[in-house]
Amino acid sequence: MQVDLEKEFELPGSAAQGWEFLQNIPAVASCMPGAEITDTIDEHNYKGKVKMKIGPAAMAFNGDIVISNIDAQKRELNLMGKGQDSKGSSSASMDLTAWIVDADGGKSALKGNASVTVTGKAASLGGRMMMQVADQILNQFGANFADHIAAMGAGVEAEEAREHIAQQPQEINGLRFAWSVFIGWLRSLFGGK
Amino acid sequence: MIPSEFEYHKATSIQDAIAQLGAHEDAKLLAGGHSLLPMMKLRFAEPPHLIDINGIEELRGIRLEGDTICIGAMTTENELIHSEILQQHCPLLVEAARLVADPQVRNRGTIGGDVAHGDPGNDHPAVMLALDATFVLHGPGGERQQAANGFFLGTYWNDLQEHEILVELRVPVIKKGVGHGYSKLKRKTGDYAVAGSPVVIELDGEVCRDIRIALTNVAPMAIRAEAAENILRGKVIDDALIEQAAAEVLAACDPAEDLRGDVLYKSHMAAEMARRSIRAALLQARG
Amino acid sequence: MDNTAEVQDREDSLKGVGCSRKRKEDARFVQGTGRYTDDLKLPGMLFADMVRSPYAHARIKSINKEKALALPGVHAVLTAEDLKPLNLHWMPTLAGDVQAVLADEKVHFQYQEVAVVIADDRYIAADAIELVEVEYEELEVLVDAHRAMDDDAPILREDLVGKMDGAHSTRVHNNHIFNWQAGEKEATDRVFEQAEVTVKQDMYYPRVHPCPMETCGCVASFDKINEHLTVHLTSQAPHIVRTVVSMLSGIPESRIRIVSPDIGGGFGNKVGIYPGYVVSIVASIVLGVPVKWVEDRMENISTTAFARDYHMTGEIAADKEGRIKALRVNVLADHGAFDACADPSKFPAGLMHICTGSYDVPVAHLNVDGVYTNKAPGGVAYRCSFRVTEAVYVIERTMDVLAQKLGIDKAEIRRRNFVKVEQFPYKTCLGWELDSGDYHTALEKVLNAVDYDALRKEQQEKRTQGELMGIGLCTFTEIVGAGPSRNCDILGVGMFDSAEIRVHPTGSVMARMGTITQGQGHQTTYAQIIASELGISSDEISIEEGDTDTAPYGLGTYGSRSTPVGGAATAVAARKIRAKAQKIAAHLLEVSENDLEWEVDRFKVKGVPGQEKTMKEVAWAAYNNVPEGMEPGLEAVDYYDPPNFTYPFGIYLCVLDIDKSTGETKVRRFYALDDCGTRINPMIIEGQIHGGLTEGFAVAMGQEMPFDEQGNLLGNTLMDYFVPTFVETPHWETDYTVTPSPHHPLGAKGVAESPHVGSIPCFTSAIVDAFAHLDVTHMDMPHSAYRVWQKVHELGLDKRA
Amino acid sequence: MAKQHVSFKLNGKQVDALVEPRELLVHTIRETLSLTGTHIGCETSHCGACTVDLDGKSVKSCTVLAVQADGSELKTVEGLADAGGLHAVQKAFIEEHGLQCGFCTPGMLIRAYRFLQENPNPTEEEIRWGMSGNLCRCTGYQNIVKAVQTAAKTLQQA
Repeated sequence: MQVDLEKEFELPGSAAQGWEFLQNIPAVASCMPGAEITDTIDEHNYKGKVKMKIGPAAMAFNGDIVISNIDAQKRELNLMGKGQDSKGSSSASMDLTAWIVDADGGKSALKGNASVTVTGKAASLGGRMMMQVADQILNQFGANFADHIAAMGAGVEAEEAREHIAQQPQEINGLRFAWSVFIGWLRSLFGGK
Repeated sequence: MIPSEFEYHKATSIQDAIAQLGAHEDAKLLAGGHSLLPMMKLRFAEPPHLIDINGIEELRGIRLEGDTICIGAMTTENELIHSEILQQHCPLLVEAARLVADPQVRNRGTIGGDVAHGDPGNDHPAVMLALDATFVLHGPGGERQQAANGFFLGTYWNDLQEHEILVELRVPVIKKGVGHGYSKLKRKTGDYAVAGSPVVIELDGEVCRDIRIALTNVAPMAIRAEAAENILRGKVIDDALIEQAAAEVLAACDPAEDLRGDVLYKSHMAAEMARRSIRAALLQARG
Repeated sequence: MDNTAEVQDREDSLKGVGCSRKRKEDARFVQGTGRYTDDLKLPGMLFADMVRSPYAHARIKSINKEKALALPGVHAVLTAEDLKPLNLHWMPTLAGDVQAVLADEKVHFQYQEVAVVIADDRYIAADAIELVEVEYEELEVLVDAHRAMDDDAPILREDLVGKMDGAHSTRVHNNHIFNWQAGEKEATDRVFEQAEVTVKQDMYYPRVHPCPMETCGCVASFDKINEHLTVHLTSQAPHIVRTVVSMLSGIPESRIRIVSPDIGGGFGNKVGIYPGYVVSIVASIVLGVPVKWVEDRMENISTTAFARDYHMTGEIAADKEGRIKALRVNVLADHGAFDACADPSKFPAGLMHICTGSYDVPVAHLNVDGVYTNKAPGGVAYRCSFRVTEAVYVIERTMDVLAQKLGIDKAEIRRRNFVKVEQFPYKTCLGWELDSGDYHTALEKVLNAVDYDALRKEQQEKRTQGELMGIGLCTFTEIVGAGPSRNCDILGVGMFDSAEIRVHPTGSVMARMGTITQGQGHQTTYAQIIASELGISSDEISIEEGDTDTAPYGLGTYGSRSTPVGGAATAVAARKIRAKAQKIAAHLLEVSENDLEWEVDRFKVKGVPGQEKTMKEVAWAAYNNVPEGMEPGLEAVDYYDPPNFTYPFGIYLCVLDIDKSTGETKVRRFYALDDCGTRINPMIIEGQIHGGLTEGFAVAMGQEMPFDEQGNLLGNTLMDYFVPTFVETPHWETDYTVTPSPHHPLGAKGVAESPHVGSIPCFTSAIVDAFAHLDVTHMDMPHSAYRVWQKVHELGLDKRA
Repeated sequence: MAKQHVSFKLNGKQVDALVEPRELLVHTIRETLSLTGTHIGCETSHCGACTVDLDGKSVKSCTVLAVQADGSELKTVEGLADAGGLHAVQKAFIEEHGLQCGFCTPGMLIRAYRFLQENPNPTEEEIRWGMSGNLCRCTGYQNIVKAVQTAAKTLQQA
């Protein structure tokens, strides 16, 4: 089962800041809720794990991440992540192309095309939810990513962002997620797009 | 299909349940179990602790308080169906409960579990939106009330805070001049809805004073079709307006494609269910 | 003297052939004392559970069992590596291919068995399978049968690379299994070139699953001291299982006992031999204790014996009056990862060449190519006799298309093409000999019963109002009772069947058959046959089946073969007994046996009233007073090799209404007329027809096994896989005619599968008929609301003013 | 995991069992208490083969934990017949040929038994709705509907 998602997140910093952060793979990975890099093999190859909790459901994936392409010119990066659920009954992979573009007012945006593939029990049974859940996860990823960019700056916003980062959960979690979306909503009210 | 190991705890009171949720990491409440246990048997859910709230009497029962019907979260679907209070004052809920799953499951499945579980296919979240219900939530910090509108945030994701329990659902009595409709399309008995739509209409003479159109299983969570409601609110509803509203319902849908249908089909079915429910609600409101 | 009434009373008291006798088996089933495989609990019994692949196509890089073995209560974890020294990591299939018992270096379909865990109980086993660590390398997946023989298609069966000599034909591609043809290609093509009218229709018969209420399972128990293996398993063919197990294990057949206990429905799902059986047997032999394996529902739907998955093209050449001049059928058969079809050995696509149907077709050609894909193996007849459902589907659909093209009513075009009653026995151009039939009479009976003309008129009116009403018609001929050993065998064993009858001194009877009931009521109906033949009340006749230690060798129950073959064996064995009884009676009455005549339950001396011996009296005498030179006792065995198949037929008509706004279908009427020849137990026949129609309804209206591009099977629980409930299931109307089979000892033909075979094309016919005025000629199954609505939407019928 | 003691009344008899918290009621009934009339068909609460009567209500015992049945009153198919012989629903299923392979039958019977107490005089449509939690692959339901109607008549006359 495969779903393709297109996403765009506003970043509260310059494109240069965004690109700088995007190349820090372990840091970027940590924006993915519940994900972490457990082993850096070289600058293109990593091992990592993802723990997902969606409502009552919980899954843990161990896998490999390969950075297949970094294009500084385009500020674009291609990442392939592949993992198998620790019980061996499901597997998931993500082929992600992410790039940073300039936006008005010295700000920037993170854009991404992700193709998520799931096999095994999760695909047979979870298909009904998959698109929505993947979407929710990526939204949280975007919010976390933006926090990191904001945290590079100074002032109250940066302080807040650093606080969010510190609070970021180790897995996907509805409650925390609600918080991050709430913050996103506040930003959209006061951020003055 | 065997669940993973867990510790089982019986809660004796709401306070006890909250305390136990706090005491055991990653604990889950066991209500009727017909959403949670299948997930546990498939090992998608592996809570290390289950807190059984079936023995808590204060979570059961349906009572009338003025113009409000108070429904204990552990009230089963069949209890909803057979409640005289509901039959008389809120038949929409009876109608909806009748279309949930099958007779055996309705003996175990609870309204609170259905609302709190977070599956967009569950029926009661949309019903609660249409009824403009209020949820009574108890947590470590005490009691709070939350409107149904705003409670449902995404797939398996709602406004229930950590260690909080949904205790009671409060719905207003359906009065004269208020009509309701409930339409649901499903592939077969026991399946989730392809699309469902509960509708409540309040008439002032022939004019629609207020209307709530809610939708099941056509978005990450139960939603209100507000743009459709806005078309009808304040107007004398006729066929042409219903068609305009149905078009807005269609536009409001964001369903996931699965074996029940693709985005197009599900959206069209949501529109059709809304259309049918609006007509039924109108008929009833007009008396 | 009212002699007739007295004779009639005696006849009635036998509860023999033709009687709606209540079922003998029900007493235990209604009290919860049926004995199904999972009910069996043996001392020291362990439980087996499978580690399965999440991938449809992948190389296994490593398997680590240590964590699983460390779990308390786990006794063993077996992989292909462990089975290799025993040469049991692969097993032969019924179709001449081999199948991996446990994935050997590669997995070929999602949920394939990769390792088996043997543990104290099913709870520990379920925990342990998650602890077996398997590392996979994903490979390109092939799920589209049409792509299987492309140059760049991934090669699935590396074990067969270069072996282009297949079990049934030369293989032309590494993913090719066989090419099989019947009929005359050139002659058929010539007719098509010159025909006044030709029609051609592509159709896909989706992969479906028989999904009996009880899943597959077994309890294997090896007695090390006596080197004796007992396996209780849910098999529709226990004797064949014994033969295969013996061939695989080297244990002599005489020291293997296979017992099919009560079976919770089969429908074809329980014909095959599955890895679960093999590993349970191996584990029991290795560990010396009984081992149970029982599938869960997801495993059942995902891995054990699917059905259909045929991509078919039907073509008819005809004249302008709609008379068929030639038939051409092309099939692409998706057999999954291993060719494990349960068909008679010589027929890789079953009895598909019955596809000329009920019609007088001068010439025809059938071409079938079988291919491998990354899907589960199996290919069983889901309540039909070896691909007959597919054959009936393709001819009935194509007939409808022809009728539509010529503007001839679909009942009329069938009338014009039916084999006429005087043409029987009728030799079809593809080689079968239809034994008997009267299609015209049956058709008229149905059309009159439903008032066909009025229905067509109503449909016309509905159409002018923009409503969608469909009338479906299916006039099918089946081929059942496999089969004559000259053309039917399984693994070289001829497809005869058997009965062994013993009449005890007091005149009660014990009989055993080589078939095995799965709900068909054999305990009841076989007794009725014996009752009528021997004049002993069926209540005094006990029937036993399914235990290979006691029952005579038989090929089992599937393909509606119990009555045509097992029932014939029973009748013939009973007749052998009656022949001996007649000699004894003559001896007792001191007359020549030719002076005796048979009346219900006794031999009478012709023309001498009062001079008679009842069968009971003869039975007693058989044990103490037989003619000189005759051995005592009264029993007989018959192995019946049928001279021909039997050809039940039916006329089905369906009326339905479609809700344009949702695509939902309401079946308003379904009228099923069946002719299965002599009717042994009308109550049971009707029950079988209800069940078959309901399964046909399920297939036509909702069942499918969809795979995504990664080879994930979507929908393998009863949430998604459509098994209709009380609410969705229509009300059935049944009717019958009786055209006995001329070659069957009782004239009976078999019935249980007709309603499935006949109803499926009937539903499609009705659905398409609802859109026929809009030039729609075919719609693929399943006709779920979703799919029907898509057609409504495509045609713009849901547009609102 | 430590086992827990549960005690309930099964077909009128008080029984005790030691169960893991995760043990499903259907397994306790079938394996520990050796009443194998209650069957397992789908394990996801769709087929109803595992239906038992729990405190006067039909439930699917594949989706109830044994610990949840502690202190309850249970009836299975084995408890339907009494000293007077078969229950009316059992007789009616035989009479109307309401079963074939027999696998769904215990669940059907125990559901029909309860349904006829909930609705002693049902219409065909009510029967179809009231029995819709039980699947059968053999009968096409038509004769089961008849059997329930027949049983209803018998029970009304009694």
